[in-house]
Amino acid sequence: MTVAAANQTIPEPADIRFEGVTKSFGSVTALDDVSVSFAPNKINVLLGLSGSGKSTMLRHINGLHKPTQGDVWTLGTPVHSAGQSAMRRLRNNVGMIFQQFHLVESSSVLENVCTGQLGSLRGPRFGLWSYPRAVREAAMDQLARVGLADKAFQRAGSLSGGQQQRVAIARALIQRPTVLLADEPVASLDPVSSAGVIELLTQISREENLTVICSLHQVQIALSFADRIVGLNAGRVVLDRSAAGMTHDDVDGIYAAEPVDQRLAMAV
Amino acid sequence: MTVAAANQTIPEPADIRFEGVTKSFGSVTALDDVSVSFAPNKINVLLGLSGSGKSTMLRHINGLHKPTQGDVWTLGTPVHSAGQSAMRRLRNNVGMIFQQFHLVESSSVLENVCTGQLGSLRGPRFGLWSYPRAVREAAMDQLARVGLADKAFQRAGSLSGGQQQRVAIARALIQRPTVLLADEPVASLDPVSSAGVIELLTQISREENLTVICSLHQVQIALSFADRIVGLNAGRVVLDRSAAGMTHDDVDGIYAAEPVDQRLAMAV
Amino acid sequence: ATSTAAETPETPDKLVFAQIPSESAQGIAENNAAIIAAIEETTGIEVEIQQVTDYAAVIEGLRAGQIQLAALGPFSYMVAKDSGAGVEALGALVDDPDQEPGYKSYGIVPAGSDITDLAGFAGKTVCFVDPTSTSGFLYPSAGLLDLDIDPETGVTPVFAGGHDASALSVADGTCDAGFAYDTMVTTQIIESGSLKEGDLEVVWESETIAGSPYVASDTLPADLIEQLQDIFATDLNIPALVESGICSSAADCQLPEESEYGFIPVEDSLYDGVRAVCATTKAAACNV
Amino acid sequence: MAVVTEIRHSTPTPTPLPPRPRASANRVAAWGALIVVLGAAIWSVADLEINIASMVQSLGNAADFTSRVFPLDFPPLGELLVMTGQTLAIVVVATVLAVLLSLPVAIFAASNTTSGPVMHGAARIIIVLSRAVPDLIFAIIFFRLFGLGALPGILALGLHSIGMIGKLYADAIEELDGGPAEAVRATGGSRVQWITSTVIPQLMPQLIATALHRFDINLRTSVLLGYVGVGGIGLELANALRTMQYQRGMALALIILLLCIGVEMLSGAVRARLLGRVRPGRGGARGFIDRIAAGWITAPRGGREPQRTRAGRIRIAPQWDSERIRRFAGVGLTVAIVALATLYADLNFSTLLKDLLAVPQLMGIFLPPSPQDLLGTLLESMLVTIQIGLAATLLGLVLALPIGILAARNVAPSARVANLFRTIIVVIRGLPELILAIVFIVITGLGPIPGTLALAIGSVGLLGKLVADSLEETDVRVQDAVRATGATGSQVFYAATLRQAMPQFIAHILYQLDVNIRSATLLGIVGAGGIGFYLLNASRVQAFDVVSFIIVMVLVTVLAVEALAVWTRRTLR
Ligand SMILES: Nc1ncnc2c1ncn2[C@@H]1O[C@H](COP(=O)(O)OP(=O)(O)OP(=O)(O)O)[C@@H](O)[C@H]1O
Ligand SMILES: Nc1ncnc2c1ncn2[C@@H]1O[C@H](COP(=O)(O)OP(=O)(O)OP(=O)(O)O)[C@@H](O)[C@H]1O
Ligand SMILES: [Mg+2]
Ligand SMILES: [Mg+2]
Repeated sequence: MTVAAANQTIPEPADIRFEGVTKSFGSVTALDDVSVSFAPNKINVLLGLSGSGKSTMLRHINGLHKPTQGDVWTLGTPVHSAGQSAMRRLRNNVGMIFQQFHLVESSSVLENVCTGQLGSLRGPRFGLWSYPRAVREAAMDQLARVGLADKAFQRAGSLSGGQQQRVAIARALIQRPTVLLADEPVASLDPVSSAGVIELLTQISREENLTVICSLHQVQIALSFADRIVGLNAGRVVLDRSAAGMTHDDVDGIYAAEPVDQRLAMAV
Repeated sequence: MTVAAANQTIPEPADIRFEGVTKSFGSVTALDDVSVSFAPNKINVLLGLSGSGKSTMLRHINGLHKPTQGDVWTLGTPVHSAGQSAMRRLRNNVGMIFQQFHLVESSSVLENVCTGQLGSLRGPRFGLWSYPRAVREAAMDQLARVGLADKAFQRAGSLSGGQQQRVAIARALIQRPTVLLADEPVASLDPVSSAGVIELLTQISREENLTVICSLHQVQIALSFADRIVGLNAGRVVLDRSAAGMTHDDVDGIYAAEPVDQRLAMAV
Repeated sequence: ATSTAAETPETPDKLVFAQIPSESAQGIAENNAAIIAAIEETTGIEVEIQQVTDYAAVIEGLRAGQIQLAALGPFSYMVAKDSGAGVEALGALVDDPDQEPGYKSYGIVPAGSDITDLAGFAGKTVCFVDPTSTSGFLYPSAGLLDLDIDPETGVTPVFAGGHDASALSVADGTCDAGFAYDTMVTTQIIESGSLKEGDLEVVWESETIAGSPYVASDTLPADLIEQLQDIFATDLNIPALVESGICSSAADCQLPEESEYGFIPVEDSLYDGVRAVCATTKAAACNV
Repeated sequence: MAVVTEIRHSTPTPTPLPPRPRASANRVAAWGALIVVLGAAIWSVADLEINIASMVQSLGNAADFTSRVFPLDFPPLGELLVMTGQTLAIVVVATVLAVLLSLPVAIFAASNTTSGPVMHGAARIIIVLSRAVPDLIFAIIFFRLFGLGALPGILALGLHSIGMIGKLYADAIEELDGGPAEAVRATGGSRVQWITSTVIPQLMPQLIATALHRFDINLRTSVLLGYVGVGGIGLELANALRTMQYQRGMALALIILLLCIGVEMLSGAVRARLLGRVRPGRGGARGFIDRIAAGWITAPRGGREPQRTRAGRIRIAPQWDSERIRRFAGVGLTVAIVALATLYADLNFSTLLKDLLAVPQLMGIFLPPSPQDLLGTLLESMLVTIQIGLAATLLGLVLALPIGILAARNVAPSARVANLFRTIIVVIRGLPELILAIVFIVITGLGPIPGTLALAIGSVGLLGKLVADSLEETDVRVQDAVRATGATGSQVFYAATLRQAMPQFIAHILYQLDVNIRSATLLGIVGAGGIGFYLLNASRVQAFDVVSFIIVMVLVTVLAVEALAVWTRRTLR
C-alpha cells in the first residue's frame, strides 16, 4: 500500500490528505486532530461507532464541511481555503453516495442521474428536457451500467431501496469522478440488496480505477470489501491498516472504547 | 424443549398455537398455511426476509390481525373467534413492543408507561393525573427496572432511541404479561443500544418466566439470544429448531430462497 | 313581528335607530348626538344606534320590526314606502328653513373634453355610481332617456361603485363622461386632494332631488309617531337645540350633513319626483 | 405441559417519584394566555347576546323572507355564463399570480433555502403583512390606484393570497428532505441549480395542492369583493341584493354555492390524487391507453443495455404511455386555462404605468393614519369585530370537534361514517360566508349576531377539516401499540390519538381565530357589525386617513393573534 509521505506540505494531486484536522460543532468535537491520507485507486473503509466522526470525515473531503482547525487537501485542492468556484470544480471530480440515497423521488430516474452533471453545467434546469442531449445520453449509459436502463422513466421513488442506491451510484458516476465517497451506502438496505450494491461498487471501482472512501457499520462487509480499514473513535483515528488478513476480532477494539457522546452515553 | 402435541384441538392454556393459518391482504398472501406452536417460558425468534410474514404472525397472537383461514390459540383464547372483551382480557396478558417504539412522543415517559394499564382500567384517561395512584407507582417501579426512573417526567420524544425502547418495554411489563411479543425491537437502534435492549429483554424474560416471541433481522443476535428459531419465507415456516449449537450457515437457508415479494424481486 | 302591525302596538322599551351613510354625507362621522338627545329627552325612551352600509338591510329591518327609526336616502325612502315596509317620514335636513330639502346630480366630463352637453354622452363610455344610486344612476338615467339615449345601450355604462370613483374615473380617462352628486364634484373630491379644481367640467345638472328623510316605523304606536314628527318639526333645529340646552351654542351644534339649520317636516309627495324618475327609467332597483 | 408459575418480580419498597420538574414559566404563561383567550371567547358569546331563544323568535322572519325569494329568478343562460366566466377568469389569474409571487418569497422565507438573514426577514415580513391585510382592503386601495376593471380585484386577491400560499410553501420547503439538495451540492451544483432541480420537483405536489386550495378560497372571497366592485357573479349578487331583487339574488347565491361546492370537490379530488392518497387504478381508460401504447413502441426489456431508437441513437424519451399522456394533457390543459383566463379577464395595462407613477401621491392621501374625531367609536367597533371573531371561533369549534372527529378515517366508527362527515365538511366549506351572513341577517336582523353565526358555520368547514386531518396524520402505529395493551376504543382515542393531535389542534384553533377576525372585518360591509362598516364608509367618503387608521388597527390585532399562535405553539409543542 502506498501512503504519501506524511509531512509534505502540498500533497500529490491524486492524494487526499487530512493534516491535524479538528472539527467542532458547538461543544461537540466531531474530529479531533486527525491526520491521515488516502492513496489513489484503493478501497478505504471507515469504521466506528455512531457519532465517531465517519460522516464528518467524508464531508470534509468534498468541502461540505470545512475544518475548524487543520488542512484538508483533496486532489490538489486545499479544501480548507478553496473558494466557491474551486470547490465546484473539485466536487465535480468527487462523487458521493449516501445511506438514504437522496434521490428526488418525484423525478424520473433519468433526471436524477442527469443532476449529477449540474456541476459542469451553467444555470438552472427545469425538468429532464432542459438537460443537453449529450447529458441525457450519458445518463442512459450509466443507468445501463448499473443495470437499470429499463427503469429510466420511472419515478425514482417507485424503485426498491437497492435500486435507488444504484441510481445514486449512476448519478455519482456520470460525473466521471476520480474519488467516490460513500457514507454507509448499504445501512438502509436488506441483506440481499446490500450484497448487490457492494458488489457493484467493487466492480466499478476496479473498472474505473477509483479511489473509494466508504463508511460502514457492517464489519463483515468491510473486511471482505476493503483494501484498507480506518477505525474512528470519538473523532480520533484509532486503527489504520491494510485489510488483508484482518479478522473480526482485530476490529473489535474500535468499538470497545468508552462511549463517545451524550446520546450513546444515555443509550447503554 | 416441550412442544405441545400437534393435533390437540384445544391447546394448553399456557400455549400459543397456529393451526393451518393463512392470512391474505388482497392479493398478497402474508401467511400461508402456517401451523406452529410456542411453548411457555422460552425465547422464540422469528427470522426471515422483509415481507416474509414475521410481523403478521406476531399480530395474530394478540389479535391485531385475524386469520383469513385457520385458528390461532393464545393462552387458551381462540383469537380467530374471540369477541371484544375476551380480546381485551387476552391483550392484557400479552405485552407487545415494536421496532419504532410507538410511544406518544408528546406525553411524559411516566404517562406512556401508565397507558400499558389501560386494558385493566375502565373509561378513558386524559393526562397522567387521571391514572390511579397505584398505577402511577407501578409505572414508576417498572421505569426503575429498566433504569429510567430519573427520566419519568421528560417528554418521551426527547429520549434517545435505546431509551425509548426501554420505555416501551416498561409499558409492556406493567401489564404483568405472560407473553411478550417483540417486533424487530432493535432494528432502529445502533449496535450499542441494541445490545443493551437485548440484554434487558433476556434478563426480564428469565426473571418473569415470560414467553418471548421476537422477530429479528440480525442473525447474530438471534443466535445468541434465542432458545428456538423459526424461519419464515414467503409466509411459510421453512425452519423450526432449537437454537442451541446453530451457526450462521444453518440459518442462511431462510434467506437464500427465491425472493418473496415484488420489492425484493426488484432489489436484486 | 310584522303581524303585530294590525293589533294595537305597544310602546317599545328602546328605539333602534339605523342609518346608512347618505349619498351626500360629508364625513364618516354622522353627527346624531343632538337628534338622539332630543328624542330621548322628550319621549323618555332609550335610542340605540345601528350602523348599516346598505339601504336594503335597513328596509328589511324596518319591515321585520327590528328597526324603529332610520335615516334613508330619497330613493330608498320611496322603495320602503311603496314596497310596504311601513314607514312614516319625520323630516329632512335643510340649511335654511325656507329651503326645499334636496341636492343635485351633475353630469361631468374631463377638462378639455369636446363633450359639452348631455346629448354628447351618446355612444360614449359613461361612469355611473351603482344601480341603486339616486343621483348616480336614476336621475342621470332619466336625463338620458329624456334625450332618447338608452342608459344601457345608448352609452357604454360603467358602474364605478362610488361617487368619488365615478368622478376619478372620468378625470383619468377611464370614462369619457360620468355622473356624481353636486358637492362631491365641487368640494369633497378637491378637499380630499384627489383632484384639482378645474380637472372636471360640469355639463349637466339634474332637477333637485328631494333631500334624505328620517323615518319612523309604522309598527310604533300612532301617538309616539306623532310625538316624533313633532320633535323633528319643532325641536330639531339649531335655534331650538340651543334654546333647550342640548347644544351649548349655535357654533357647537353639530347636525348630520353639516346642516346649517336642521329639520323641517316633509310630505310624502315631495318624493314623487323620484317616483317619476323610476317610472321613466324602469330601473331594476325600482321594481319592488 | 408446565403451567406458568407465578413468580412475579416485585420491588419491596416502591420507587419514589423523582421530583417533578417545575413547569417552565413560559409554559405556564402560554397555558394562561390560552385560558384567557377562551375566557374572552365565552364572554364575547355572552356579550353579543347570542342565544337560541332570540333566533327561534326570528324564525317568523325567515318564513316571510322565504316567501319573497320564490320563485327564483335566474338570469338568462348567456348572461350567466358571461358572469361566471368573468368570476372564474379573475380567480384563476389571481391565483396564478399569487403562486408566481409566492414561490420566490417562500424560497427566501424558508430557512433551508434562504440566502441570508436579511432576505429571510424581508420575506417573512411580506408574508405576514399580506396575510394580515384583508383582501377587501387591498381591493379598496387598488380601485383607488388602478381605477375600474379586473386588475384591482386580481391584485387584491393575488397579493392577499401570498400570505397563505407563501407561508404554506415555506413550511413545505422546510419540511422537505434536504438529502437530495445536499447530494446535488456535492456534485458541484450551485444554489439556483439545487433549488430548481431538487426543491421545486419535491415541492410540486404541495405546490399544486396549495394553489388549488387557495383557488377555492379566492372563489368564495371574490363574491364578497363584488360588494366593492370586483366584477363577476359577486357584483351581480351585490347589486341584486342592494336593490332587493331577492328572487334574482338568491338564484345567483344558489349558483355561487353550486360553483363553490363543485370547484371544492374537483380540487379536493385532484389534491388527493396529487398527494398520493388515491391509488391510480390501472383499469378502465388508462389500462386501455397503456395497452395501445405498449403496441406503439417496444417496451423496454432488461436493464443492462441502454435502449436505442431504430436509427441507433440512445433513446432518451419515455414512451407515450397513459401516464405520460395524462401528464402532458394535464400540463396542456392548465396552460390553456390560464391563457384563456388571462385573455378573458381583459386586463388593461395601458394605464398601468401612469397609475403606478401616481402611487406616491396616493400614499400621501392615506398618510398619516388618523382616527379623525372617531377614536372612541373606532376602538369600540374594533372590539366588536374581535368579539365576533372570538365568539365565532368558539361556536365553530363546538360544532367542528365532533364533526371533525367523526370525519377522521382512523377514529370514525366506520369508513362510511367518515365519508359522510367528510362530505358534510366539503359542503360547508363550499358555502361562501357572505351568503350565510345575508341569510342570517334576514333571520336575526342586523348587527354582530348574523356575522358571528355565519363565521361560526364557515369555521366548521375549515376547522372540521383541520381537526380530521390532524387526527389522520397521527401515527396509527402508536394507536396500535396502545390497543395491544387491551385498551378500548375510547381509551385509545384519548391516550394516543387526541394526545398526539393536541398541539396541532391548538395551532389550528388560533389560526381559525386569526381568519375569523379578518373575515369579521369584511362581513362588516354587509351590515354584520364591527369595524368593517367604518372601513367601507370611510373609503366611500374619502376619509383615507381613517381607512389607513383602520388598516393599522386590523393589522395590529391580526399580528397579535399570529404572535400568540407562534409563541404558544413553540412553547406547548
Ligand atoms: N451538523 C452538525 N451539527 C452539530 N453536531 C454535529 C453535526 N454533524 C455531526 N455532529 C456531531 O458530530 C459527531 C460526529 O458525527 P458524525 O455524523 O460524523 O458521526 P458518524 O460516525 O457518521 O455516526 P453515524 O454512524 O451515526 O452516522 C456526533 O456527535 C454528531 O452529533
Ligand atoms: N395491513 C396490510 N395490508 C396489506 N398488505 C400487508 C399488510 N400487512 C402486511 N402486508 C403484506 O404482507 C406481507 C408480509 O408482511 P409482514 O409485515 O408480516 O412482513 P415482515 O416479515 O414483518 O417484514 P419486515 O421485515 O419488512 O417487517 C408483505 O408482503 C406485506 O406487504
Ligand atoms: Mg454518519
Ligand atoms: Mg415486520
